[in-house]
Amino acid sequence: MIIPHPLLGPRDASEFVYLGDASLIDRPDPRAADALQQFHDYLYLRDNPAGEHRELWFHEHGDRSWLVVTRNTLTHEITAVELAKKVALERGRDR
Amino acid sequence: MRYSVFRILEQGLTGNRGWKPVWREPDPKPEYDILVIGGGGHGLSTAYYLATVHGQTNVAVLEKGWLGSGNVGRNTTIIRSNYLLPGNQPFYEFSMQLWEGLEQELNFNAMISQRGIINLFHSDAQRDAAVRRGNAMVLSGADAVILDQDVLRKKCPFLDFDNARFPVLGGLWQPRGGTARHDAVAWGYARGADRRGVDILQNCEVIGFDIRNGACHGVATTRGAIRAKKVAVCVAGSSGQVMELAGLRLPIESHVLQAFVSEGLKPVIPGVITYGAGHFYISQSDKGGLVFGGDIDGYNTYAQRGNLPVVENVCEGGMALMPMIGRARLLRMWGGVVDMSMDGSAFIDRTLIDGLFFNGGWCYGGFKATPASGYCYAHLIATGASHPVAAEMRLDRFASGALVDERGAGAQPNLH
Amino acid sequence: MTGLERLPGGLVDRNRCIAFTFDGHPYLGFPGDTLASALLANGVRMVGRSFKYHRPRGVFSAGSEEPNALVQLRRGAYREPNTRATVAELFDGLDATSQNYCGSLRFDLLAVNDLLASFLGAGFYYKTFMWPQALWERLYEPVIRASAGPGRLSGDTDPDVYDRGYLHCDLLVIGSGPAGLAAALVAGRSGARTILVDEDFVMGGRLHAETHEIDGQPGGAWAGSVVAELGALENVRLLSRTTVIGAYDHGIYGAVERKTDHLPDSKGKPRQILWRVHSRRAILCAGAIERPIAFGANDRPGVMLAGAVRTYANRYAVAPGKRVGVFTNNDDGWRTAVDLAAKGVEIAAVIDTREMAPPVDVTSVEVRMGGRITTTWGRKGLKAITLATGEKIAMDCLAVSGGWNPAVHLTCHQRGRPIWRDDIAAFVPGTGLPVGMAVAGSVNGSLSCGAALREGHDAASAIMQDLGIGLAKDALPAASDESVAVMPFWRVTESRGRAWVDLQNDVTVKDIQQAHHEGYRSVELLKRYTTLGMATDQGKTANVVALAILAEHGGRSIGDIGTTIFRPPYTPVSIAVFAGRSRGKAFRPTRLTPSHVWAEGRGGTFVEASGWLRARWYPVSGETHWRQSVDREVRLTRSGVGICDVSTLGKIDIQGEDSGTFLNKVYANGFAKLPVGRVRYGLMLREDGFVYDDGTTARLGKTHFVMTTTTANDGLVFRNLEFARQCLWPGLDVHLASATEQWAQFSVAGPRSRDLLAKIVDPPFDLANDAFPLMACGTVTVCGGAPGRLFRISFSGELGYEIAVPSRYGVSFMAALMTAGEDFDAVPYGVEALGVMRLEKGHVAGNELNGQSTAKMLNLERMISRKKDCIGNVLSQRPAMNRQDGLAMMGFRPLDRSVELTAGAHFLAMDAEDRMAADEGYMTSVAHSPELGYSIGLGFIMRGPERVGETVRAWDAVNGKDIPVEIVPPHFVDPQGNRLRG
Amino acid sequence: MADHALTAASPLAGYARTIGDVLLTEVGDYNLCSVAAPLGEDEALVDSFDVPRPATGQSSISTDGATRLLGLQPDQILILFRADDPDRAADQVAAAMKTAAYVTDQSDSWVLLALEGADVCPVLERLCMLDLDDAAFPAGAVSRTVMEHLSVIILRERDNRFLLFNPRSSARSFLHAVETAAETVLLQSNEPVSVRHRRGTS
Repeated sequence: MIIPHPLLGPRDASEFVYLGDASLIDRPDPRAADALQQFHDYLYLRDNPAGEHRELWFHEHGDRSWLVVTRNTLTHEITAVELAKKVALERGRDR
Repeated sequence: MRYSVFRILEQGLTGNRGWKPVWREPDPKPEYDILVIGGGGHGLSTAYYLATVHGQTNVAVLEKGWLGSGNVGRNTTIIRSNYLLPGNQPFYEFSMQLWEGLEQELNFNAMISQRGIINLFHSDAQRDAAVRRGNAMVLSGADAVILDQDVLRKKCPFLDFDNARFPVLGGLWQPRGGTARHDAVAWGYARGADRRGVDILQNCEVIGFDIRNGACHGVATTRGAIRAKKVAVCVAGSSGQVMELAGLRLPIESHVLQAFVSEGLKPVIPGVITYGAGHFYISQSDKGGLVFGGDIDGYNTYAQRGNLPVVENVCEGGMALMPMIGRARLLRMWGGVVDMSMDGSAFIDRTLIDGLFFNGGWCYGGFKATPASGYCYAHLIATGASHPVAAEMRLDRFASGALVDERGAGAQPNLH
Repeated sequence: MTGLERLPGGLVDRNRCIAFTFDGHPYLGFPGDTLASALLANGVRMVGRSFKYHRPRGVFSAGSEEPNALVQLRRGAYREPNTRATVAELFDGLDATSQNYCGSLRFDLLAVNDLLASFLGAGFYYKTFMWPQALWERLYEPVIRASAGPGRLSGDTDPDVYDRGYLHCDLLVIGSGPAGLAAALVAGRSGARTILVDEDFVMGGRLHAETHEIDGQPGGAWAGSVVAELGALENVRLLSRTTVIGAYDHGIYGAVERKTDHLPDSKGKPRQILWRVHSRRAILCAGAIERPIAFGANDRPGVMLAGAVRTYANRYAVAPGKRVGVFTNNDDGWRTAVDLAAKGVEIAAVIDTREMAPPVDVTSVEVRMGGRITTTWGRKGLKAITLATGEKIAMDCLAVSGGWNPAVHLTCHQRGRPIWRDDIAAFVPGTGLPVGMAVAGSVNGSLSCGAALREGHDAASAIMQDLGIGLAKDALPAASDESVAVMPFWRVTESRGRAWVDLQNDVTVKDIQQAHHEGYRSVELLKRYTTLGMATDQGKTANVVALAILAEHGGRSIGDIGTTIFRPPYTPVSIAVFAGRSRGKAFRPTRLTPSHVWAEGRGGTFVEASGWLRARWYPVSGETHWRQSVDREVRLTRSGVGICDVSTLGKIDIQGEDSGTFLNKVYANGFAKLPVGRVRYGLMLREDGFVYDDGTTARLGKTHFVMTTTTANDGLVFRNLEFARQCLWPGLDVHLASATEQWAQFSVAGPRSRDLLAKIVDPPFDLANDAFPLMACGTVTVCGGAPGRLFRISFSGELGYEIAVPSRYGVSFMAALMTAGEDFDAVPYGVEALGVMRLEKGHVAGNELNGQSTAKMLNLERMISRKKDCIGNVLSQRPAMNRQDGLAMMGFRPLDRSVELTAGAHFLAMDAEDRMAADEGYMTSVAHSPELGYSIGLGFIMRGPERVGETVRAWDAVNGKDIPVEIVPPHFVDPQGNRLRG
Repeated sequence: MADHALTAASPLAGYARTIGDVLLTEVGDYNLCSVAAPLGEDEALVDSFDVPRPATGQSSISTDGATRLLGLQPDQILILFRADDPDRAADQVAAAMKTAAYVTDQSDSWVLLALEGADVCPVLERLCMLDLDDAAFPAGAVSRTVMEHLSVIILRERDNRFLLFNPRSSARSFLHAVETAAETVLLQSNEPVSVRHRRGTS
């Protein structure tokens, strides 16, 4: 596969390490009353769609960026790639 | 029609005109006691044991494609019971015991071939782990032998002992491990279930569940609605999609596992051999093809095909381990969608919906489990209680923390 | 007849002749021959035996689709089984042997199978060999396996080398027939980065096999001139002898170039190269493959594909027979008669299944329109055929054409499904082509030469426009649109005997009928039950005929049935080429420690550790067993001072205002308040709450920490930290840099370690216990000004330090430490001694941190600060991970002090049965303790802490051991830790 | 402590060899530091050197040619230069910064191998998955990638000169990989290298 890196252009997927569902960015609030349930769902019940999937890839043999790749799991077509840090900030993650 | 050498002689002398169909091709009835969704190995064996062990014959197996078109028709055919954890090993040993004698029971030759499986180790830490595993195997009633390098040199002289990046120190050998003719297993179970009245409905895809006030009353299919008291899902790589129809999320990801076969060759590989320092395992089919594989591609996918890097990675492992296979030609490579669970172990459990059962999460190791999976699933469906050897294969183990994580890789499906 | 008597014309070089052998017999051929053409030229008709019935077989095709002519090339470790003679280039001294027989090729004992054929029909083995059960392993299976094959591996290491590489292009053109050449010409002239690939050793495809004319010159000549022009273009790369094996995601193609297979000896050059071609676009011009017609005994040597017969006559100047017949259902087949007649070969007859007037006027040739061949004659080679009319016609070669199948394989590698076209009675590319792939020529169902040129030209032009590459206007070459009319005809129903469909696997029409009758009706089930199309040719010539027969019986159309799925590789590929150079010692890189050279000089033995080679122990003269060396290293370290290279531990430089906050989040225990100049042991969890890694982290400055990880997890921890930094807490000011390779770090341990370091660390740095106590760290200079980092930490339990200098000083610094240590009998120690001492001290390592351990199991649950959030904190509180009766790490010692414990033993109560239910845990690590003089172990056991003093069995069945052991606390040496504080 | 004075050793002991027309040389005598600016002060890096800050994937070189900035990752740059005192490289960089910055000395973390010659691209074709075509990877381009299982930084200094950075500990494996590729292509090719040295595929 070829991943169109937002900063570096097309790069062979073998430079990357795959993690999974991009919702892993949305780490729950550990202080929530139902934190245990939330963390359970966060870690174990990930999206597994047959179709468009937003997923995390790490450019380990590259610029060390975590990327959010939008890829179709039926065709492997990639329609969007963003820097995960940017996505995380947009989703309100901070410190 | 019972198969035997005499039948073959009789048919041969009469122009092979008298062979009977192995299974019927019935139309769906409006209602069954039990629906098994998924006409793969596990689904067919479930139906078979429902009929033979529990006398449940008002059963239909729903298959969206052709019978056995899932992973049972595209795996690398290995059978073994060399697991580590109490949540797994007794189950797989039970499965191994069912394999032994299965052909006579089914009256169908699945070429079960117990020529042994060797897991090689390459470091002291790996040897310690192999010993721990071997002892767990023996505790479960299985057979296990630790082979040192000298014995291995005699058993497998073709391994690279002297120029290897990761020298072979020894191996964990299970003499009863081996291979089986994967398609024949599906056909044998299908034939056995069919003869006892089970309807096997091919080209019948489930497109919805009839779920009312917390209970499942049937399914909608491409061949019409079918009512049932119990619905048992058993669809491996399609688990996520099918259970989504029932509104359930699973601790499962779908990944592709590639497999490979070489041109036919005279026998050269004694049994099953697994590399401990790379992703490679191999056996040789009765027809002579080297059947081998390695790691999953590692990304979520429903496409039954993989990519080149993994192909290269697998062949690197093969060449590092047994450089004699270099001039053998790779004939065909394919991919199967596997249901990778969050701790690498499977589920045989009821769901939050009454009458809806789930069997899945077999990762890349479902084939060897086929008999026990069907047996235990049938037990759960028929009796409502988990079979003892499958008691830990629960969907709620992630909430309780009672994981069954053979590799200790954590909640990362592509590492299991 | 010798191989040198040829027809006029052809591409063979008659100026030189090549000597080769087949089954030991010497023969002659010409450069430009394949083994198949040379054998035919020498009148060798029988070249192999079929897989199941061991029937005599001859050359059937002239390409990579060959099902019959499989031979073994070369000898010894170079032996190459199952090689298709039709694509094996002839070279001096080529040494080929036939295969798959018992006895000799001509007298094969296993030919008895043919007599038993009626008992060996489709899937017979699924129905027998089951009783008695015991006989399967002992008798049935060995017999079946003995007949496996056909070829045989040498069993020796493949002596050839292989390579891999990457290519990038705007346009990849696959196939160099008329369509491919026209396409490449457009792209090449437009200046596009173009790669033209063909599996053949001569470019031009069937232009060399036919007698077409292009732009007024012979097709072959035209091809030659185009190839010459392309070869002169800077931006075009020509790869002949190269097969595109697979179409992968996003325009990546796998291609295998055979570099030396056509040479007597590869002379150390890569035999083959695997190219990963990254293309923006691709045009598939793979052409088409002819298919046979099924009729009685249609498998005899001499029965060939009509197009192949033309190829041998036109390209190789070989007449496959003296008296050639043609059996066809289409106009194309007639050209075989025309071409051979033109070269003076006698034509026995043209039998056309169509009821119509002859499409071609071949004077003086017998023609049988509406003819059907019911059977053939000739045990080891065709002698005659019989028609349905009963007429018998003598011939030694029959050219059969059932029409042409476009080679759609690559269009289906991403699950594309071909569609059926009635007008040409063949499957053509359908939907789901690989993104960026276009098709042109015969593969697209445009079977005439003119159409192929047109489509190749147009497809390339369109792509050039798409890519915005300047298009050089050039005229479309002119060629004939010869007739290719076909009338589907699959099998001769009048044939009584066996009619072959899959020649190699011996699948006949009857087998297909039986399989269908038994219920194996899906094409996939048919394939799996009969093995149709599963041989080395993957059914390239057989499959469509089988589909037609299946359709006939199921009352379905061929299009509805569809094909089985085409998978890579297009043709079989040696396993070795996929591995390239990653074999033997070069399988994976080797990492060497900064003091490796010193350790080599010292005679150290080395051991693999997560990619590193680490010194294991340093034997001295007189030591005959590794234990002696290790025990000495431990004793001298504990009594004096020992030095060990620990640079392999991961080191991660963590800087930023929020570094402390960040560490609080990634470690279970607190770090934010760690004072500058102090080190703390850190426990790292996975988000699922299990222990992931551990190590010490030092605070060198207000905004500067250095984290150490275990050797194994260096890269993984770095990746996880980046995840935490970029994805979880992007608002933190924290930056990471790996420092693992930057520093050569040494453990200096033992009561005299301080004295040693006093001679190394530059003054005025104060090493005194109160000035630099346990868990202190600082920046120092050593040996007169070199930068260094000093940490007062101890893995051994002794007074100990770790001291680091830039890696370039590694060797020199190790030597300096040893020199400085001479007065104290300093000893270098390896990882074995390191392991023994950590075990004596009860420190956990890899065997305990196996990803299955909780903090509670390691008796470290108190380290998880509940006052703060951290990765893994929440899920570590799940009930099953905190059971009071759960596993806990304890120490173990044998009641009989003389016995050696083993890791991997399971713990059973003294009176318990050997059952899994009785399993109470297992031994993780063991060592012989020189300090205590007996074997000790660490392990996990249920309710450990409450069972100190209890005796259990360390049960190790696979090693034949069952040892009573006492449960003790995990700290065997200096439990109070007085030594390390000293 | 003069009696213990330390001597520096380069990972390949100053290796240099010509294979075909390609010159392989270990580059010694350099320093390499990674620099990151405090969060939000990224701009600070820009004016700290007389070198424009390179975009990720690019490098920039000082007018005197003595300092090269490598844009290897978004929020960090590598500085390739020659320190006045190799033992104090990081201090020198920190001092040069107009604002506070986080500097990590990586001078000893790598082995640097220079490949130079007309046929360097055909050699790299066997090692490197990046498209090294002049247009795709012009002089000044830099990137980390994988070669023979090694994580390697590749910098195109000039048309026919590349600098490869490989982690120091695997220097020998790395050299073996590069040497083998060069020997395979340049000493053992079946046809003239020139035939294969094409814009079209290099």
